[in-house]
Amino acid sequence: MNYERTKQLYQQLILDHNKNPRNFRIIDPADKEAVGNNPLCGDKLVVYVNVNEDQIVEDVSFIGEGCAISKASASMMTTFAKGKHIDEVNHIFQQFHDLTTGKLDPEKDEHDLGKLAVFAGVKDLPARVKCATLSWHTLHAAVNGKEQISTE
Amino acid sequence: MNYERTKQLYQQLILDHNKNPRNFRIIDPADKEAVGNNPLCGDKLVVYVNVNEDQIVEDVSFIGEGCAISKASASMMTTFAKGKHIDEVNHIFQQFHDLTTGKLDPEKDEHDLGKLAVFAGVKDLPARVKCATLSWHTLHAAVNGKEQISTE
Amino acid sequence: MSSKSVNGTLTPETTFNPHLYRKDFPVLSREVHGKPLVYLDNAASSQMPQQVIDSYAEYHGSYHSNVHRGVHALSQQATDEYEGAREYIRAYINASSTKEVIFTSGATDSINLVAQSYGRTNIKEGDEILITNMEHHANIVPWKMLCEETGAVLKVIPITDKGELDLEAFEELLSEKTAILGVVMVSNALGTINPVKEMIAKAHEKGAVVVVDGAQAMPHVRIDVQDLDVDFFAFSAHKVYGPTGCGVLYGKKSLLEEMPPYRGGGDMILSVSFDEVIYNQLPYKFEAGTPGISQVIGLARALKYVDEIGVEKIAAWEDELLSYATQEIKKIPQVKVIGEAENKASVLSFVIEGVHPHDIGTILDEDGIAIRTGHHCAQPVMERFCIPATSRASFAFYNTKEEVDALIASLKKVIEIFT
Amino acid sequence: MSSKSVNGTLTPETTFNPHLYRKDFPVLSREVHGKPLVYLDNAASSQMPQQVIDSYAEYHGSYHSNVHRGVHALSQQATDEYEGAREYIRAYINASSTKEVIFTSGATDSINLVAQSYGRTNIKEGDEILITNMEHHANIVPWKMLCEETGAVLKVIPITDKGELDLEAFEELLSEKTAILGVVMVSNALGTINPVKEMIAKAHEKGAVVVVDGAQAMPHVRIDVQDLDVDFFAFSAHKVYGPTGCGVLYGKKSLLEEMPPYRGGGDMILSVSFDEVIYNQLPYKFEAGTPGISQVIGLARALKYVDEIGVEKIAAWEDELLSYATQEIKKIPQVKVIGEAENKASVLSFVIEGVHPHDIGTILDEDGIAIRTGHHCAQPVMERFCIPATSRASFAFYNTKEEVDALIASLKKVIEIFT
Ligand SMILES: Cc1ncc(COP(=O)(O)O)c(C=O)c1O
Ligand SMILES: Cc1ncc(COP(=O)(O)O)c(C=O)c1O
Repeated sequence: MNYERTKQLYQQLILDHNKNPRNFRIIDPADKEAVGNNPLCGDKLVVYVNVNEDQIVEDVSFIGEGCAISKASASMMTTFAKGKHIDEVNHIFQQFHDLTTGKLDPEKDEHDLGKLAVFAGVKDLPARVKCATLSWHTLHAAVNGKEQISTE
Repeated sequence: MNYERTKQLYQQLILDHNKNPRNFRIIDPADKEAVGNNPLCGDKLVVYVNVNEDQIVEDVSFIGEGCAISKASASMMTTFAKGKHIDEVNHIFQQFHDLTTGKLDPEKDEHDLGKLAVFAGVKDLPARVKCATLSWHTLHAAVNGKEQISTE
Repeated sequence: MSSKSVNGTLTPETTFNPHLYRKDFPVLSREVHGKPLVYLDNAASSQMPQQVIDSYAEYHGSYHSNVHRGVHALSQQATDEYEGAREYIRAYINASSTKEVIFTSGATDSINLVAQSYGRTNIKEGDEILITNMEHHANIVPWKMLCEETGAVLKVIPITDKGELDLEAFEELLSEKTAILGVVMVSNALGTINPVKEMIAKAHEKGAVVVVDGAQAMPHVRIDVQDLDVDFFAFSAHKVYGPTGCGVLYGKKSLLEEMPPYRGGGDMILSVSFDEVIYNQLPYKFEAGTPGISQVIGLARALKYVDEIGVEKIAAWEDELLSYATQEIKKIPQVKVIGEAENKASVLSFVIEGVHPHDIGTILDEDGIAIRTGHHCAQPVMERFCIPATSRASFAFYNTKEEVDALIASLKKVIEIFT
Repeated sequence: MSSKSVNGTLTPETTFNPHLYRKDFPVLSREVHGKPLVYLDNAASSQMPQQVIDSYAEYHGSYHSNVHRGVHALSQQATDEYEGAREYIRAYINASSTKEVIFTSGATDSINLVAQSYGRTNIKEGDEILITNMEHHANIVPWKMLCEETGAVLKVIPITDKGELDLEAFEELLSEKTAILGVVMVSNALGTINPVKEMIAKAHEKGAVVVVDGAQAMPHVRIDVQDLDVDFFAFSAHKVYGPTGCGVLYGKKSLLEEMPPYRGGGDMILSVSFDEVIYNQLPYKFEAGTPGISQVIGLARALKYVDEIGVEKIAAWEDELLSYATQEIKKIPQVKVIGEAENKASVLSFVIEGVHPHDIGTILDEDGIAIRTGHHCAQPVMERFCIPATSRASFAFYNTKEEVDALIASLKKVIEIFT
């Protein structure tokens, strides 16, 4: 790990999603919602989601406080998930998880992550993996009817 | 410390008081009594004492379970204390305490311990000092109206 | 005498060589009163190999930091090692999840956690708490305190003259009223290995929750909490070659999840405001404050040390030592062995007619031999055998037959002095 | 900014040389990501000098044994050192008796002991427990739990924008109903040094019992419990250069004597039968089971280390570092310092506009700089200042001005990345 890599990771994310997070709003009423906690940094976010009869994510949004990594990740998660089938969301969640924990190398392994591959750098920051995955865990919890999750 | 010294200490005591403890009986009713506990070895003894108006120990006895050192010490304590004024008993208790903790050297320092000086060897057995002094502490407690004492 | 090994198979003629391991234990080469130390007080606390000592120096010398809350490298490393130790210990006792492995300050603390958190929530007046007559004070006093608070009733399984549990009496005492069964797996005062697996099954039939005190079992028996189907299992690090001030409570997740926290503070909460406290998940709910980081890492290192030798080999050698010592001590007519269970582990308790154990301890110490004398925090055992105390030699795998010989020779001196 | 030293006198131009001591701390010479470690996370946990590390190796390498119950030489030596450590610590905090020095597993455990044992016996519905808005969770959650159990009411002393206690509000909140006052001596989130001596006197006028959380105070302030007239005082070893898993509860003898035990087990009893348990004297009544022997010995060794340097000299140097760091950080316009009490000790909490502390922590770590980011187990402080978290640099006597410079330089990089 080196300073340049961190700088790069941050710049790619920050230039876009941290400053201007997408779908940063409350859906009211939402079919489902869940609260995600990261006690490590004291971060908290709420994910709202509407899923239709065909199991398609019709709308998804988030609000909350978070670090650049968790905010950018949540923002990109919402843009990704919207319009997708639940099964596909779960599939990508798994790939994303493998990416951030170093089990999937976006340069070598096949994947469907698209732009989400930018989070590969997180694997070198073990303390931050939870920041990157918090929104995904929370979405997963919301869809599965859990109300509270914690990454610790 | 060496084996010969321990052997000597034991033999002097055992030959006499451990096997045939003096005043090993209950005084019923007694003016005062107290229970002494040595949680270290699980020993327990009761000291009974009658003190007259002139503050003279008229009778004193003990019962209980104990190691050779505590039993011999209790036995010799009773023979010493009987007929003595409380002040003298307290005075000797202090000297006895100093003897067993090495503050008083019976060969060099002046003392009134008489035969009790045999307990000098205990100072080399720090774990056993409490055994030697338990009966004295218990007598002291009884005279001062306490009912339970513990050496720990 | 011990005819079966602690793992239930016959003791093999072993070729175990304790000298291979003695060099790992710096204390074993010291002298006491000019004689080589013969350390036979392992049931009180075992000694620590250099590997565990070194893990401490390494931790504090290169990556000490508070865990769980830091993003910096040291904190991450300390957290990884601490949680890695939890995973090691989980696998060692075959718990199904690290959520079931709670770090405490010792077996005593572990049992108090159950009594306080599970007990105060679930036990009510008239419930029965069944323990045995051979429990250590750590598995008596917390239940006495709970009974006083709740009005529950303490019942006690008697022991036979040989020092085994009276299993018929156990079945009679066990009933639908039994809310908790507390039982020691290996008695520190008698060495008896209790048939806890069978007892757990019977207790479960009646709906009781079972707390096993595994403090003495850990160094001798391979524990599989799932195979035992035990609800709570407590042990201390310092009895299994690890550090003082550290222990484990294993608990079934389904039980732990319903239990209220034990202590309040940092790390055991998800969020705190003055209006509301949301507690953290398992196992953190039960680990308030900065944990014993170096101790937990040391405990895992100690278990790894044991595992590298093999606990079955250790048990077999300790059995051989115990058989040999028992055989030799019985040749001294004045000695009476206390506790002669069929199934027994590495503890030899005895009394000598007319000689108080305390005096035996002192005279043996002059020969450099460390044994424990007293009630071994098991006063009800002493009462049961109508003795105030015993002398206890307890063996570890680093002990030798020559050390047993030294013990026997020194006991002969005791008798010489006292007769 | 800190114009006064923690001991109340003006900071002298000091000639303190931290390099004299850095060599005692092996971890300080390590590298992180190829850069020299700059350890500024001392408020979370301080580092350990070789002297304390060595005391552990010496203990386990030459005289480890269980304490209190053995007649053999090792047990005697371990007991002497353990009780000797208690006496050392008694003298260090000027307690009037070793009976008042109780060993626990940490400050959190110490405060829980008071809440459980004193609290559950003495607190009743309608009583008020007064704490402050700057408490660590360790001095909040146990009281919340007690309030829920007893029906007592939690009251909170507010803090000013500067991060000081609102002492007028304190006097208004304090009343005959106040049963307990819980107050942190030095805030871990803000660095504020509270006027606990005056607060204790006022609380005593109303008949309240005062619990001081001294976890952060110990490394910086010379504690004299008799001068403070404090009823209970809690601290942790790992924040004052000692081991993890070890802490102290000081309590006034008159209070401790009336309190029921906290945990049950060995060593805390005089005698046990199934009908009756007689508890041991102080301090043993509160020390059930095998204590953290090596940890307690290590804590005494750590305090001796501090005492040899002199806590006043340490405090003066830490003040100088804090003043310097505060002055330099304020030159960065995007930085806002959180907590600007007149009286402050070695903690520099800050936020950077538009940058989450967690991101700051990561970027600093790349430069080898260890700071803590988050809520510091003091969420109510974060709420009070309407921030989710802060970044916190905390100094020890082994830190240097060059390390402060490295911190400032790295913060400038953070701002560069984020703008
Ligand atoms: C002010 C304060 N109080 C209490 C504690 C709790 O100490 P420990 O976690 O060692 O129990 C801490 C440390 O985290 C603290 O800073
Ligand atoms: C059988 C048994 N249970 C419990 C304990 C208590 O362990 P600790 O003192 O480490 O808490 C001991 C050790 O003394 C023991 O031998």
